[in-house]
Amino acid sequence: MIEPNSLVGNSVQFETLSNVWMVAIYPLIAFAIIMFGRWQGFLKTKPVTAAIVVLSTLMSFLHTLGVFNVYKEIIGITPTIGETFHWLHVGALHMDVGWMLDPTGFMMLFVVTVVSALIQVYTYGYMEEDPNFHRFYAYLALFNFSMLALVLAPNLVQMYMFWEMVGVSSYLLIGFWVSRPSAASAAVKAFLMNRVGDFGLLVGLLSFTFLTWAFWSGDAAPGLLSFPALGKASEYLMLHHGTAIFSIVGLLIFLGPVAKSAQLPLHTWLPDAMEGPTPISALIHAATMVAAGVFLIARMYPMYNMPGGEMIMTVIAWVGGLTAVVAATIALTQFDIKKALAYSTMSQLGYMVMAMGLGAYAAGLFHLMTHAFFKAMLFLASGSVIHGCHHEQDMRRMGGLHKTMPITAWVYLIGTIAITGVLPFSGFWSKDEIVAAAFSHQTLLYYIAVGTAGLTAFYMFRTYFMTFTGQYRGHHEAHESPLVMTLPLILLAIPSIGIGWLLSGFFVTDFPSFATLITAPASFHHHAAHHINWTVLGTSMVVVMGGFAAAFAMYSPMRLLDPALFVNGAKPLYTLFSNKWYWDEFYSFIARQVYLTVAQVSAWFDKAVIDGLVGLSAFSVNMSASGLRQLQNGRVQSYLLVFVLGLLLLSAYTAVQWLN
Amino acid sequence: MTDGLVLDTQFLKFLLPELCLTIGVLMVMVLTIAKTRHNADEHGALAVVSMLFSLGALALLGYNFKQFVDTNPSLIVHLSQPFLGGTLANVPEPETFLYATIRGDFLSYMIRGLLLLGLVVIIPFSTKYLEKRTAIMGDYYLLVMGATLGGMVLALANDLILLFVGLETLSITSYILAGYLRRQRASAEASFKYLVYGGVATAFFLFGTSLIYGLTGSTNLQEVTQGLLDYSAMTHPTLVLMVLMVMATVLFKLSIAPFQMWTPDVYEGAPTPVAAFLSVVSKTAAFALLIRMFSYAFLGFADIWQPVMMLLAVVSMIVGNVVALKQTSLKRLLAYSTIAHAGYMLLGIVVLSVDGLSSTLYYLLAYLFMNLGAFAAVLYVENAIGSDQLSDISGLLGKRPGLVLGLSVCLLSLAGIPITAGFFAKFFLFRAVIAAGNEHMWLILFALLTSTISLYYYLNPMRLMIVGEPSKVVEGLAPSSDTPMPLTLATVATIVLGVWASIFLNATDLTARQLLASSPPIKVEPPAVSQHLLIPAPSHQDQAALHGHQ
Amino acid sequence: MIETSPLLQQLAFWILAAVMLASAIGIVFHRSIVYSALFMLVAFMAIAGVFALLNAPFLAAAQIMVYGVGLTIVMIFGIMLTGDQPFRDPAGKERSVWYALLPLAVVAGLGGVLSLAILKPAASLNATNGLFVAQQTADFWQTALQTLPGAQALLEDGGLSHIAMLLFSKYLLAFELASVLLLLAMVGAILLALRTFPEEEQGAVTGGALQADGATKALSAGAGSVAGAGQAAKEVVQSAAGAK
Amino acid sequence: MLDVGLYHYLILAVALFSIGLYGVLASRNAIRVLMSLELMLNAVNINLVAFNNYLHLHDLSGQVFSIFILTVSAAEASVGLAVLIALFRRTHSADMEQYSILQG
Repeated sequence: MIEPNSLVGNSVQFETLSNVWMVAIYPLIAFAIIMFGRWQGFLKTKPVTAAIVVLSTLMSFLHTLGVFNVYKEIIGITPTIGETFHWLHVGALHMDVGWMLDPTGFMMLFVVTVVSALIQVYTYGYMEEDPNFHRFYAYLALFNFSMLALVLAPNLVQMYMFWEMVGVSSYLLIGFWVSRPSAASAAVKAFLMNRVGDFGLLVGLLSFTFLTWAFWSGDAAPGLLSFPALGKASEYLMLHHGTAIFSIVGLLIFLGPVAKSAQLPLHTWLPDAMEGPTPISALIHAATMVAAGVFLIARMYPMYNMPGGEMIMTVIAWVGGLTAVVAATIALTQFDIKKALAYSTMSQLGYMVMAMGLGAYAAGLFHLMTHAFFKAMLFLASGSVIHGCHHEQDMRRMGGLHKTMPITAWVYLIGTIAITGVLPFSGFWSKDEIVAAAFSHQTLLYYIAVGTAGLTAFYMFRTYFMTFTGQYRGHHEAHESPLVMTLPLILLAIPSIGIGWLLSGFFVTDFPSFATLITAPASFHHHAAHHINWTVLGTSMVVVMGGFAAAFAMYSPMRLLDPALFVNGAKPLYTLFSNKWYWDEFYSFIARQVYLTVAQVSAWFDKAVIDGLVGLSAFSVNMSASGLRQLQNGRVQSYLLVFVLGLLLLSAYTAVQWLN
Repeated sequence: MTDGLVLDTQFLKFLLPELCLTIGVLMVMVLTIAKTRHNADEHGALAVVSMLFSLGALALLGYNFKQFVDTNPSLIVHLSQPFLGGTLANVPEPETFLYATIRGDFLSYMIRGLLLLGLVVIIPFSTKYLEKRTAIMGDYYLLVMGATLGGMVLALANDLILLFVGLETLSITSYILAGYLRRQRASAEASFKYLVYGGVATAFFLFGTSLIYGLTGSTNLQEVTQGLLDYSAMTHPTLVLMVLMVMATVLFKLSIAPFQMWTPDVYEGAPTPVAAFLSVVSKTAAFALLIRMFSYAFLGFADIWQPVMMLLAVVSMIVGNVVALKQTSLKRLLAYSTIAHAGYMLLGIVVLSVDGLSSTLYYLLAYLFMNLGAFAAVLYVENAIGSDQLSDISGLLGKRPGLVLGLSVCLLSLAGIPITAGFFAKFFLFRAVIAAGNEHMWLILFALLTSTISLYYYLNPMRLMIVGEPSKVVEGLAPSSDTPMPLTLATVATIVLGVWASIFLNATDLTARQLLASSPPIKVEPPAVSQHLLIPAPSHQDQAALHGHQ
Repeated sequence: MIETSPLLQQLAFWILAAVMLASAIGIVFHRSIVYSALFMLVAFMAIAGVFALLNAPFLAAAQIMVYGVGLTIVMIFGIMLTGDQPFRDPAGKERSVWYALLPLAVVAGLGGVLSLAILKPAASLNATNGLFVAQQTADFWQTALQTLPGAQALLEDGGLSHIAMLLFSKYLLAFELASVLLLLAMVGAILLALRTFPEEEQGAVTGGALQADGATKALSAGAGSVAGAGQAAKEVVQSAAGAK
Repeated sequence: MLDVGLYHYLILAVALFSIGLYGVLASRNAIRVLMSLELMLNAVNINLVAFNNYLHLHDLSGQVFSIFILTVSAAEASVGLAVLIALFRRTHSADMEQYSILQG
């Protein structure tokens, strides 16, 4: 790690670099102002509240930009920089706090700040009527702070803290409409599912720490669980404890991303979390929180992607691949526009995780970036539709909105094309790299990836056709959203179209490509910066076109084919998909049946051994408590008797000790 | 002795905080007499101001500290260790004043600071409590400041007589304070019980002290320590009784089982701020007494008192935590929690190591804020709903969110949940006990076991307040989001102390090192650089191999 | 005083000890609390005598003043204020005999252990009866009077000036703190014992109390007087120091 | 036997201390408890003065200690009685058995 104070440069530059942590502080300040500011009047008005939050995010963005410039100029583009302070320095324990930045971190900062800022602008239009407008903005700022601080964390300990904070603030946001029971239960579900993952993560981190304790102790040792030292620590772990333990620890840590990025089997919270306000769906479920899981995998790369870590990588790749295809199949059958987008998010996250598991570090993160833009845009567009249709979410009661909401329709179309991965749009570049990586590593995953691309094309165009073409099927007159909501959509459309070819290194050669900017730390599988593989490209194009054609045939106004034909023709499959592969039922089965059975068995066991150890110890604690309370009879003379008796017994005790 | 009185007035400078406090006592007294109608706020403000003056004076006393820093630049490095790294080579010899009856070491500064800090927090919430219940306010401040004065003298005494007078000033004023609400039967009863129990304990202390005087012919702690060294190799029952009698009294003040039985009754009957005072300020002073007597004067008799105190520490943890499970009154629950915490804190002292002593001092600091916070919250709850019964606080979250939040943080800290000061206090303490030797593992075992038990009764009130159905009293309450200042202060301090533990640990470490370095019989070994938690540290070659490429 | 004939001294000790223990037992066991108070007076006087025997004339005087006069009177005030029938023990349901036996056993145990501990010969010191080496051989006083300042002071004025000197030099802080303590105790005693303060009048608790308010005031005055006696003792010392 | 020395005084003090302790532990009358408390403190005084006289005549700090104990115990006794009066007003009894509403 290059410490800033070893840099040659003027003090202004140094200041800029070492103040990077301020990026996370601006939203915190905004949060504090709104939450604790006791001012009335001016500050309490809605525009000012919104402006404070948006401004704080903009400040974060500009600060990131400034830092990036300095960084680029004085130390080049790839090294990791950071600064840490001893937080706890007791005995062998060196726990540090501070910040760390590398290209991956910069990428995350840019994505988070840009997307957040636009969503916060959009929120002003969407939430204007809400009585708890201020609280909502405060939560947004809090969430932003947690997310940015998570990105800046220099070690796993600090990252874990903000990981939890992201969880908590997302819980607050999802359950924002507390009066709706479904929102409250969705929030609880999100929280619980994430708890399962976080528990795995915590156990993983703790076992990692204890198994490599010797590595972290000593005077010259690095700060506990700091990222730059993670590779060495992993080698230590592998060397001293073997591959099996290593893999278990790695997979336990991976449970965190599984829950946070909604991968199988801990994914069920994500669709339910669509109960939150739509800007939240856009912020949390497209660009930031779910991306944190992928980001953690990236940060854990020194451990996962090393000799002996193949098992972990394989599991990650397969979890991602399966999530991609399962989510895509479920998305085929959804009628709720937000639910459809939610499953599409899950599917795209599957792509990213799969890419990470395949060793395609840059591809996975590239997809994270492009996806953040176009998926945020799609969600916001769907929010605009919902807003315009008077809080109607069912696509069966929409249609023909192209006429009434032209801007929304156009950006939605752009987003759809981007996500399907049609050539010039951003989704193409990133998805193509992932598919290519699968092609060169795992044939089966390649087929899954390509197949999913086809499914994606089908269900995305299905939503587009159902919503924006044909006849309007709703009751209330739809209307276009105000400028404050459409402007962010238009702004987001720009990177959705352009960021891909800009950073792919294919067309614009004087700008460094994403793959050269973002390189895996201590990479074992060097996934060669590949050139476009025409076979792969051709195949996926054909499949995507197939998906589009099918959607066009079934859902465009022309109605060449009746969807019911397929629904009835493949009844079992359709039922399976529309019931979301019965995951929820599976969990309730576990909760009800398995748990109940286990509970009955253990109840029997408990009864059988109630006179045994467990019962006895509880009983004895209870009895001794009662007994000791009896002694406390309120008479001070008894107390004194105990005093003197105690003294006598203690002298006898000492005498006995002496006799020995 | 017959040369006439020649006093070196140097000691007056050292006693500046005590003088400020005494002047405060007199000023409050004059105010009480002069005003026919008592105004609680004026008295309280005056008391707080004099406390602050006293604290300021204590800070000014940095003069010898500053001198020391000037001559030992390495100290700055040491104090800023959390940010820079570095070690302290040596600690200064403590000074003595006034015919060596006063001892100006870091411990005396630290304990006096703690006492004053505790009182500064207690006085504001006392006012809120008492003005609802009695019309006589001025005398309260008088007494509580007098008690603190006694505690402060206890902390700086280097002489048995001074120690005794300080102890009794603290005790007698505490008896009066416990009965301050004399029109309530419970308060008067608590006071009387405390007085009888405390009187007997004092008699035992004095009997033990008279034996010390008989053996050494001196009342000066240094001479006593030297004198007792001659006897430390002997096995004679008089020595055992001498040590045990003094110990019983000190442990009575600390409410360690089996000398703890007065605690719940007195805490329940006494006015809540007085209970807070007893559990924090009085206990801190008692720790000073314990350290003075056992980590210093009786160090030669460690083989007598060490096993006994270990046993009693464990017994206290068990008794405090187990009986607390059955309590229905919050104040009584806190009283039992106090007993348990005293047990934990005692651990750091019985292992007789720098780390142990230092972590006990840090524990005291953490305990001061978290326990005061808890008591303050209970007091405001009592003020709001007129009861401290667990069944009555149910569902309080909806009506008093600020109070519930503050109380929850303090309870979590008492339970030792991470990022709070309570967690770090326990963590450092257990670490120090383990580091002191493998034979202490059973202590840790019990400590962990009882900590687990304690989770139940700390979390139970939180569960009730947060998810419980509102009780009748709570339902009739008008909602308010007020968070009282003392509670906020204590809560924030609980978090801050946890997060910035390193800074405070350095100060306590210095104190402990000076204390044990100046005690004659046991030479303190420099602490090992790498004390490991569970797994042995790698050798130097390993380290080099591990970090060679960095 | 030091030259008192040993025989007379010994005789005095035994008589004083017998009186003291007998009256102490009287305090604890006599059925009437008033008699107990009188026994207490006797016990305190006997203790004062013991102090005199131990070459502590100032202490003996202070004992008579503070305990013999002050405290006994306060106790009698207390008895008057708290007992409707002071010549009998408070009525109530009978206590089990264990309430007397158990303390007796414990106290006997403690007393026995303490006496045995004190009397147990210490092997490593060449003494016959315990840890404390009694030096009073025949010529002890001769050497003591020449070498030890404490003994010289005793010979001079019964130790008064020496004690005064100690109080105002070495134990100055303890002395001052003790005055603060007495002040606080006086405030506290008045506070606790007074029936009503002017501030409290409107909310005065009615009924029950048997005593006239004047009696309460007398008691608090008495409590003050005990504290005052302590002060008086100090004033004596002060004047002694001044005389020096 | 008749040769009185330090140990006689020490044993006398132990006896007085024990009687006082018994009085505190077993008396039913609260005032008697306070009186017994004073006996215990007086026993300590005898100890201190005896030690001073027989062993440590280099100064009179034992006697000074006794003076302080005397002062403090007087204060304690007067406070004790005052508390007792306050308590008596509420309970109308000087019976130790009555003072046990705080328990458990």
